[in-house]
Amino acid sequence: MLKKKRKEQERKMKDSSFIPVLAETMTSSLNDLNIIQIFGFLLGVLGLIFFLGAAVGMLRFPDFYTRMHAAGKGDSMSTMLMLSGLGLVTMEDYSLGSWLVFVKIMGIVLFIYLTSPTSTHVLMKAAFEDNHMPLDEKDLKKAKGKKK
Amino acid sequence: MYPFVVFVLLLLNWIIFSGKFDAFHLGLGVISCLFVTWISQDFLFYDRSKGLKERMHEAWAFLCYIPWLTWEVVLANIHVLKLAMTNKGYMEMAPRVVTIKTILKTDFAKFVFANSITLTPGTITMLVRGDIIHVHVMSQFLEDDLLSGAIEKKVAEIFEPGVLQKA
Amino acid sequence: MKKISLIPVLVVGVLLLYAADDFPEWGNPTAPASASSLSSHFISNTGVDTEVPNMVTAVLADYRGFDTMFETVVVFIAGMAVLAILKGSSGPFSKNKKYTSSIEPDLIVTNTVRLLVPVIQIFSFYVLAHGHVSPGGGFQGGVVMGASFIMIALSWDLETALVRFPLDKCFLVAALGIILYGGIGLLSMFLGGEFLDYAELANILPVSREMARYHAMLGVEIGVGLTVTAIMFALYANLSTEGKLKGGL
Amino acid sequence: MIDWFAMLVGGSLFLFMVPLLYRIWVGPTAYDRILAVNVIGTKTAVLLVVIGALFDRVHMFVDFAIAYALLNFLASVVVSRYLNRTAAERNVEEKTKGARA
Repeated sequence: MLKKKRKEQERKMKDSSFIPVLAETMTSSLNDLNIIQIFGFLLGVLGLIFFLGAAVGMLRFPDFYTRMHAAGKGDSMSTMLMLSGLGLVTMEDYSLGSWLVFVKIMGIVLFIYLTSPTSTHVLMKAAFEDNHMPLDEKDLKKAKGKKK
Repeated sequence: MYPFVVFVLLLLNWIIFSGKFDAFHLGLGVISCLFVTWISQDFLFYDRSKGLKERMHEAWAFLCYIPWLTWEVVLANIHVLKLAMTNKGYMEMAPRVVTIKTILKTDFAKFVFANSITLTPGTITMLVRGDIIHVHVMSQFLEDDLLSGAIEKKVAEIFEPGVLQKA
Repeated sequence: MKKISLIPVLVVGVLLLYAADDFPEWGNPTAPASASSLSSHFISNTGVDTEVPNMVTAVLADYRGFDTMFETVVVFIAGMAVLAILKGSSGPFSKNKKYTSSIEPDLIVTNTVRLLVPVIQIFSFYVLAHGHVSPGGGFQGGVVMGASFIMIALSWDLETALVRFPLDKCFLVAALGIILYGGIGLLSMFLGGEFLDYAELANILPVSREMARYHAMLGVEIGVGLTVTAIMFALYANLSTEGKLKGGL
Repeated sequence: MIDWFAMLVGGSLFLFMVPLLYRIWVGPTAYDRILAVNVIGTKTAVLLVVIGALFDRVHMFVDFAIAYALLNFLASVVVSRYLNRTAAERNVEEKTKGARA
């Protein structure tokens, strides 16, 4: 019983102070940002925008092959941007250790640069050999007409 | 000579992974790099007839190729974003399959070429059979762009300068 | 049916999210898990006893050495059982499959795998060797190493992978891993301690008793890694082809 | 600074995964589903780095992210290979049936 009460109190305190604290930290941290971190922040937001594009494309495009374009490109690009942004932002001191972590994150980026087109190609090949023919222009126009 | 190159590259890889520079961990790294070189060094550098100088030149050209490719990737994503987000772009979409014949001979050059096609705007490699490549393309404009062969020329410059002179 | 299955998923999801609120904070000293006498013993004594920074590895390979050893044996027995059932089987499992098709290896996948496999193998060794300082160890490193061989089998075919790692060698390596683990235990017994009491190894190694435990734990992890690698690959090779070792997935 | 940036990226990632979940749920063909799963898997690697940034242990979580990206690639190769094989077998079967008829 007592424990529950304490917990509720804690939660109330958290709720009441969360947003002002967040705002405070935002304003105070914006002052002592260095240029590399701002750059990383921008990269991360850009990656989010591209990922939004990929997600919307996955939803909107008419057939598997066109969805593949959205997924294969938007996905790899946004991953690369977000990872490099996070790598730049989390680099606090510029010691050898933090540089190594940054290089490792860039290693993941390289890994995705290599594997993402490959898995895209593999999936597409599998679908093609499974006699799923891609839509051509006529079918597409029909599908568009239906939507209207 | 090639096993030694593989060993040095793997050791560099280990140092990036490990981040520890004391003798114990470096010794473990040397042992495991020797082991990996022993069991799977024939995966890297498939074509062993090329000399070291040629390889260095190739690696440098490839490093110069990466920024150009990255720029193409950015363009690809802006293109997809346009198609997905705006109605006009959606209407322009006209997917088709295009067949092209490459002048590239070696497997690795074909691999780099196919993956570059996949990464650049609106085109994905579907099948590679011999020197015939089937590509899925999003619109007429992109097809013209693909058939002009800019990427192929770039890849040929890196890996097979001889082929380009003949053609 | 599909829509009905959504209901329990949603209910369980909401319950889990609701329960997640009651979790203790990361590293909270008053949380029930870290308040018990056992964990406080480990927390205060691991650094003194073994000089291993990662407490989980110390608990796994030293304080609970028996447990981990027989876990490895269980993995080995699983591999043996699959081999015993599937070896030379040609009857009931494969009867309904009249056609075997061969898929030619894809150029793009094989070239990607060519570039990836050495890097993955180095990564697995890194995971294995840094089990003391960061999360990792024998089981994880072994799985990544086994995945690299499975990757070869997937991109060419099973025969290519079996040339690199033949099945009889597979079981030799798996047995070697267990022998290494048990051998370190027996060695420490012969040197005057108990079974798996690594501190006695300081008599033959030029290091202190704590560092002897550190090094012995690495040896034990290597044993686990060898067994897991070999059994992973053997399981894949046997299960994907129903014991025929031809074609593969 | 790092905290709220990580929260922003992680939260938005979760939010944008909802359309992909819809694609897994509806997806007319099996390939659509695999594609969406593959995209979510790639994003999970990013999410792991985000969690690492939140807990101040990026050097540790980066290793998980590498392992996860590797397994994700392996999964897509396995699934497409399997589907490829079943399709090839079906084709052979149909051909032999046609020959008999």
